[in-house]
Amino acid sequence: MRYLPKSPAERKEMLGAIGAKSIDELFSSIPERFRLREALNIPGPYSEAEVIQYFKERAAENSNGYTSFLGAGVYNHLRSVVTDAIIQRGEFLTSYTPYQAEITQGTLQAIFEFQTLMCQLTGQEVANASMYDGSTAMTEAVLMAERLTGRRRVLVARSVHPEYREVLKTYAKNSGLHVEEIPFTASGAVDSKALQAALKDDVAAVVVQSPNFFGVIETHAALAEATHASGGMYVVTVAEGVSLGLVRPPAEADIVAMEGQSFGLPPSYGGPFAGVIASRDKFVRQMPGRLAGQTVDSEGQRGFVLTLATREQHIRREKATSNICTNQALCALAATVHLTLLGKEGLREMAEQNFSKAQFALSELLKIPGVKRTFDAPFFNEFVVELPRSVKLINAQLLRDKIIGPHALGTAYPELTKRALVCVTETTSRAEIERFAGALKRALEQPV
Amino acid sequence: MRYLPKSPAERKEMLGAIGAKSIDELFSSIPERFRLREALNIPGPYSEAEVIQYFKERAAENSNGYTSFLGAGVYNHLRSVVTDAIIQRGEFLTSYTPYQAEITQGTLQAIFEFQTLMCQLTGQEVANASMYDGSTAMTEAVLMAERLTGRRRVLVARSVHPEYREVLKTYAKNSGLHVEEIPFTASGAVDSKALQAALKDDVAAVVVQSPNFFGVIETHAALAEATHASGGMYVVTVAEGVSLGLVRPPAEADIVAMEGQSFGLPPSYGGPFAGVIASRDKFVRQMPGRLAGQTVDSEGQRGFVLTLATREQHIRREKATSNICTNQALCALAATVHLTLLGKEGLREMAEQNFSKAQFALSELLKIPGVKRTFDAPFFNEFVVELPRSVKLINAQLLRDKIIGPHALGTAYPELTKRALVCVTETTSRAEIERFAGALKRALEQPV
Amino acid sequence: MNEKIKKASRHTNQNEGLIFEKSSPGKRAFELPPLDVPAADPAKTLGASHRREGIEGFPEVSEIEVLRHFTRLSTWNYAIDLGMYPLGSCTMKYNPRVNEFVARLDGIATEHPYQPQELSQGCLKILRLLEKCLLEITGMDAITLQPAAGAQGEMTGLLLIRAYLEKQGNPRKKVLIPDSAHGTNPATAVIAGYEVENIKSESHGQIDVEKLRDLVTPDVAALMITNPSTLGIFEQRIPEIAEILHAKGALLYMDGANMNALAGVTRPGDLGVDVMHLNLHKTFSTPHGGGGPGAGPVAMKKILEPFRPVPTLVEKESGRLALEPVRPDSIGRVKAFAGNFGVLVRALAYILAYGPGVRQATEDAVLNANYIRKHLEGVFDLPYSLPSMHEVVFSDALQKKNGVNTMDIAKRLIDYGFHPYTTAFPLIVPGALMIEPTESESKEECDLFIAAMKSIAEEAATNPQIVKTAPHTTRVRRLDEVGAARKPVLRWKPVTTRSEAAD
Amino acid sequence: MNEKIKKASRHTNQNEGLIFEKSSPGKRAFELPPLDVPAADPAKTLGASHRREGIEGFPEVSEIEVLRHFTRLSTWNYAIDLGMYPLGSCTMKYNPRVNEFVARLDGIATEHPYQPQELSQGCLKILRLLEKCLLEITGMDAITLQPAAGAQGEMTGLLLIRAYLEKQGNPRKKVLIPDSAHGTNPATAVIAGYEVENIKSESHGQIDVEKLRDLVTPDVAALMITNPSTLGIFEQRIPEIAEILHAKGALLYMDGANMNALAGVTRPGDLGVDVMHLNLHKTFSTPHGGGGPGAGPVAMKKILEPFRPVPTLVEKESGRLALEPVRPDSIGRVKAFAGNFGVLVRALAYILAYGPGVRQATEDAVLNANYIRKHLEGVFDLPYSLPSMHEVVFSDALQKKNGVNTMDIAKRLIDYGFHPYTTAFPLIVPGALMIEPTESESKEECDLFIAAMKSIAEEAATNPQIVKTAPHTTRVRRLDEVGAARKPVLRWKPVTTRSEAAD
Ligand SMILES: Cc1ncc(COP(=O)(O)O)c(C=O)c1O
Ligand SMILES: Cc1ncc(COP(=O)(O)O)c(C=O)c1O
Repeated sequence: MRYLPKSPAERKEMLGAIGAKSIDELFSSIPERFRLREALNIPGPYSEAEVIQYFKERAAENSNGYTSFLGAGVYNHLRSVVTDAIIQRGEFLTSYTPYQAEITQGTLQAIFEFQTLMCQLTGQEVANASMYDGSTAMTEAVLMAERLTGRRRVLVARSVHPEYREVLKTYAKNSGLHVEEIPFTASGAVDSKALQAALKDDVAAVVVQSPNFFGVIETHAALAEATHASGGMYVVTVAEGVSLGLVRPPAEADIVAMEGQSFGLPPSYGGPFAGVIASRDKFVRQMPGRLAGQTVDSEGQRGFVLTLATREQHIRREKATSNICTNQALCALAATVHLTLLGKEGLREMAEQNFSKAQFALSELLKIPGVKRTFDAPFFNEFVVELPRSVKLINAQLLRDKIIGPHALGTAYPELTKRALVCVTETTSRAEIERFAGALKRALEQPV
Repeated sequence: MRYLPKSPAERKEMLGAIGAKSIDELFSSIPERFRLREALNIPGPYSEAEVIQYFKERAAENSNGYTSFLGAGVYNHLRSVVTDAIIQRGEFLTSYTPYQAEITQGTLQAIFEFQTLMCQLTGQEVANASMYDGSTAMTEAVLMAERLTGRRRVLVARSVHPEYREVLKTYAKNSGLHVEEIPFTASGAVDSKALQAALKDDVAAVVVQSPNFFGVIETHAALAEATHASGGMYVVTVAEGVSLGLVRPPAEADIVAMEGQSFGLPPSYGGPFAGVIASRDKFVRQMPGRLAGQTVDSEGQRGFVLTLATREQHIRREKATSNICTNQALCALAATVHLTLLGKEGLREMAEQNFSKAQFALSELLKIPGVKRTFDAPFFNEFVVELPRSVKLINAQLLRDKIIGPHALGTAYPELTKRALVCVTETTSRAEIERFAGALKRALEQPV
Repeated sequence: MNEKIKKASRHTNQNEGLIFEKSSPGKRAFELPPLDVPAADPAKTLGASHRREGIEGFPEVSEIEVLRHFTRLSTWNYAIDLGMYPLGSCTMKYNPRVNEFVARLDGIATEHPYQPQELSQGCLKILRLLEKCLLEITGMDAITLQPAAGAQGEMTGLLLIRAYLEKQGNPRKKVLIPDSAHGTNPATAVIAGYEVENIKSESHGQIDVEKLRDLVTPDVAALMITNPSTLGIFEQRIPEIAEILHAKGALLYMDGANMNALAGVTRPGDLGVDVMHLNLHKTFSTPHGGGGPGAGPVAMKKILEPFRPVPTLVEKESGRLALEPVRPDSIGRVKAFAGNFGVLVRALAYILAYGPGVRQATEDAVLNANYIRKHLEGVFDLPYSLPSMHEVVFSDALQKKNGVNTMDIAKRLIDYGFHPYTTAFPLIVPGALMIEPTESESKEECDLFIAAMKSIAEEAATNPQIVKTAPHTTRVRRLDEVGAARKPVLRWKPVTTRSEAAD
Repeated sequence: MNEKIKKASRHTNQNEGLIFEKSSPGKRAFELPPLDVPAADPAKTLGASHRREGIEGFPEVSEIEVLRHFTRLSTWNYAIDLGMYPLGSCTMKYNPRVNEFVARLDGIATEHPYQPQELSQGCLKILRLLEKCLLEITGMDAITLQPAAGAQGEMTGLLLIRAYLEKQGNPRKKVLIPDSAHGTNPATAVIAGYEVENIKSESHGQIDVEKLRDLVTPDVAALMITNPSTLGIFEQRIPEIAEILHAKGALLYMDGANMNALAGVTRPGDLGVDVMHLNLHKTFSTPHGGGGPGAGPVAMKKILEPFRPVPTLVEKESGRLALEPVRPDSIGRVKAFAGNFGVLVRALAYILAYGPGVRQATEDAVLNANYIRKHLEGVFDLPYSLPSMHEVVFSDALQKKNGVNTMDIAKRLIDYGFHPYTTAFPLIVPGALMIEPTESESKEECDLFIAAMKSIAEEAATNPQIVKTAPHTTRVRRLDEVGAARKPVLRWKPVTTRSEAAD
């Protein structure tokens, strides 16, 4: 087999050196009756060409050739080939978690740079080396708040990504957390009155997403103030990181949980992405996940190491801040390279293009009879429109025009049937937006 | 501009250090009236995304989706992604010619391995680091023979690739070489009688290709003997290197000129490929091109250097064996990686698959009424068939079936009108061969 | 340089500062196509209160500087592509390049999790085939591919057990975990809402079955076992262990991190395991990438199937595949979307390349481990002598006498051109040397490793100082970890680093 | 390690033997899909006489061994991706990764030169646009993209001149070449059937125009000039030189290797040049790849157009593009097929990224060269003091006094983390230090280079031995080139190397 660096002769020689008659002898500790007699029933062996052919055939069964207006937590953004060239270097791709600092300074310095970039973006003081994704980052942020406050009630805005909320509930169930949801107003933002009413001195955390699931940008000041007044922690989750190139960072937050997919990671049917938790220096010892820190070697040169490991499972076991071990390092590296490429100007320009294109798309769609804007609060690159008919039916029609229509909100939000979440990024051309508007218009003109 | 690592401030600072008021001052030695006033009229600047889009649009105007039966000097063979992963490592891709051995041992050892592989394949004693391609390698082989024999008549088999012969003529014209062509027999091989007749003691080289342009495998022994008897050098050119996995190497040759495209290099519309010259140790000092040699460093460790440079233009100038400087190093590296991946078994198996598939294709085509085999000599993965009609017209019809038909021989060989050169490799599936045969049958059934 | 060091030399290597230290206003490494719609004015449309000024300190560099920066950094790393990685429990094996290629194909990397399922059949078929392959390899009945890594797989598994027991009326209180377990096991149990009861291994490093009988009380929900154990030893009495648990209504969880010792040879499902996770970034070769991403699918017996996380992959009568978002008894989602799809793609590519031949990989892995054990036995202390499977665990007992501990030996291995083995655990072996070569190492590489270990053992006896101060050949020497933790510097800040850069 | 060396450190680096030394029968790194047609028996169908047995000594290794072998080798190289490459005359600039990406696209890398031209319009449009861009940059009338490199471009250019003169009745005998020229110039002239007459530069390193008047006799076919010259100095009187030649019916060939000093600023065509080549692997950033592939397009004035090599690219009235294989007066083919297409693709990608902005690249290149010159003037001897364009040439005259020559300084640069500059020529500068930074180097990198050169100059004065024995930090030290040439070992052979491997 091409991956195995042994010839039959070498296997024999090694068995001989061990003093075993056959390879089976090495498996003698497995009770005879449990050892497989027949070969496993799985396809293969495939040559490299056959492996490629299999996946090209699968790829052809997907959405190639369609224009998509989906966002809802996974965004299409420009990616540079440079990012991919870097993360495919074997020295990064095939290196282990950098526990042995002397031969992993490359990974360690890159993590340190990632942590810095995340702090700069979120306006926080400290960020970790990555979490699985935005949903688990948000969940771990809540658990962190629980540890810090010793409280168990959690108020989550209903405008937080539905799947993020589901994950939080899965984790909460058994850690004795009580999760309650805060409604949104007619403008699409968190209902601060409802929040006020729900806030008591037993609230560990208030969780808000911005831009929220509807694309609406939340106003943190008041919400944070109210939360802090009740002694709770204000947790902000960001699913569309590019917004931070244009929108004020959640500086009021005690903890920020961000999804890094927008920073150079392909949609890849939902993963792998890179979550991150950013917070205040004073909370760092309750932070989950790995942290790279700057230090010096025995000769005084600057170097980096994984640090504050006493928070982690491999040291603290059942007393660890989290059970996370393997995280999303290579995705975090991709984000680091991508953001470094974009830089100050590039990120701002990308964010502004998203903003302008979304504004343009909205105005185009509002020209269509029967299409209404649902929320009037400011938004970034996503917005909700109301259609005169079932979004699912309309999307089915759009497919004929090779258009993947906006995300239907009815399933996650029964009160928002006939509402669709439209996403437009810098990758969506004006022509595509106009084609979409035209197709939608035609679809609506058709008799039901 | 994204490729330029300078900020406006840094440019100012550097100008200041130089003591120049403006950048124009640095160009003052260019007479004023010759300095361009307007910007160049060329498209751009393009962002990375626009560059990619431009080439994707061009790619879409090419032959994507067609099945091809073309060979004729450029062959479709399986390539491993490993090869591409290696040659895209910056340390190989962006390194210069290894004149500074201490920091280019990687390239040097790889060249040494390439030279070894080429010797093993061709049955020769020494091979160089690469020539531009097969056509110039063959031409330089003839010039080498001229230097070694001091003679000026060259006999080239007409069954040598037509473009190779054209290149030879271009070079010959001004080096006072007289090139004559030796016809081929009804079996498609070199006409040894004609060769005998043409051979005199003024012949520098006899040039034979095997497998020849018609795919026919030449029998070297007699040809070489006759050549040597007249004191000439027997030069063999190989355009389809994979054949050497199955066919006896031209051990009788004094010089072998090979095209390496079949060893992991994509067709790429005709280049870049990698030519190579292999020969006898005793002739090495008349060899063109670079050579890597093994040596030791001042501490006795094994290392590699470019050697015998006194043959080359940068030392010998007008007395050099050739003017070649930059060659095709990265292509030679790709061939080295590719052949190392294939290995002894892989190369043989690939060659055998080519052979079997070509045999199968021939038998399928011969089932079609009106299709005749032109030459009866043994062949490797290409063969010539005679069609009842103009090959061009038939190929035009095949295009409708998304098939790129065989190469029409009529242009290069007026005596071979209605003859087509069919190529089949391991990448051609049985289904494609059968589809081709079916389409050809239909095409021939149509009334003219 | 030491004559004994055959595998590595020292070579010139580029220095490189932090990217922030190369920043200069106006440089850029990325350009966008021109905006093709009217530019909206954020100040107006967004509102000044929401608008952000440029991000202070964000890098401004050119493309070549970025490429060089990260290329230089990469040359400071050790990696599988460079040599053997004998990290016990981590299964650092060859990561085939074709897996990277297929994961990046248009139509694979480009797919959106919310696109219509009729346009996602390719993705869903990939998930389905991977499920089938993993079920065949583990001998289980059902599986979820959602967990992002082993630790999340453990949590998913324990939540399945909890849901199952709850359904029976009582989730129970405790999870039993052997003292040899990996740190994630106890950490996970707590997140799943269980108390951890650590159980001592018996003298051979195996589960003490007799003791276990008493420990499995009515409030024990499950036993988390690693098989082969982190000592690299197969738990011989695992079927009996399963029976004991089942008799008391408790379940058996198996940490599948060591499946590389079993794949194709025996199946946890047949051994009585109720639920287990797999680390695709170990056994199934997805690249470790400096710490992830990975994937931790959880395979289970029928009884646990109703509780699988949503969405679940189902085959419609039409033959169409679909992800079903709601199931009554599901434990819910453990992660957004359908798992680390790109990682799952790589794992399937790996499995298809081997087919039933995965058994050969397992055999070679065990062969390498035993070959190394054979040559190092005696040179290093072997605290547990039962047959080794895919890894072998020595201790530094012999070298301790000269004041040389496992970490010193590990660091010295770096000078010999190797990545160290695992030193952090198993905790039941003080000063552990946990060595897992995997099947990816040639005899040549194993022999070089053995020679290096013997040479270091000799140094430990004759010249301990050189071992205790290792590594000597790296661009940085041992780093001050205590200082790093005492006064954490976890991000670059403009002022401080400028001055640093100066001095 | 020397405090002054800021740019590099030493780090552990993997050793690696020859791939042939890892071979063992039965290992393989590549598998083919199963044969789907009946297997033909070569012995029968091919004939035993043609059949070959397995290739003796051919490698038998696995995929991971191949990947590691070449990855390890690669880490022994210096490269643009790692740092500055101040090789004069070589224009080692940044090679954008996107160019590699587009050259590998399906529909680009996959195209066959003989496929129908109606299925090749994409390729032909690429060639056409590149032709147009290069003509605009050079100010010429016609161009051929066929030559594979600069040297072949030179030959093509001289053959064009020869054909043109022949058409006029007399090809003439001689080509004039300044003593500062690159070695390919004279070597090429000979291949084109001309005698070389070397002409001495005047005291400032420029063409001696007065002398030239006498030298241009009726049997002079052309003057090959490099502009800027290999001294990095612009030939100010080039228009006059052209006139002199034209007056005598001779033509002016320009070696365009140094176009990086002129692109966007001035155009050879406007200066009176009749024909020139470009090195796309220099000025237009296609990667040097350890010695190619490159491309050497030749641009020419109208009078030479009829003689262009075939095939020539033409625009059909239909707007369709076509390659025409025959033209009556063509010099013929210089290479099979349509040039190094993949290289041409990369060059066009590079040009499109800059657009008219190529001028900025030229300005930065000249800025860097002058910045370095300014700081090193006085530290090193500057034999020719006319203004520098894209490169500056010093001599080792000052260091020679202490027995340190340019090669020693070059080797010492390696210890300082830099690739050496060019030492081999121009021959008119004994002990030349030919330094071309290109536009790709940041001020930071230039400053480090300047500091290194100053520090070495100081060492040459205070501690010459350390310079003369450099490099000290590389995995191998200076290699025995004399021995290599005296007893050439140009390939691995089973016996010899086995024993070597042993000792
Ligand atoms: C035995 C064992 N269990 C669990 C884990 C945790 O898996 P992951 O790192 O994928 O979360 C590991 C990984 O180090 C392990 O070795
Ligand atoms: C001035 C000059 N002319 C000609 C050449 C030859 O070009 P190539 O190496 O592409 O054949 C070079 C390249 O080194 C050069 O520097």
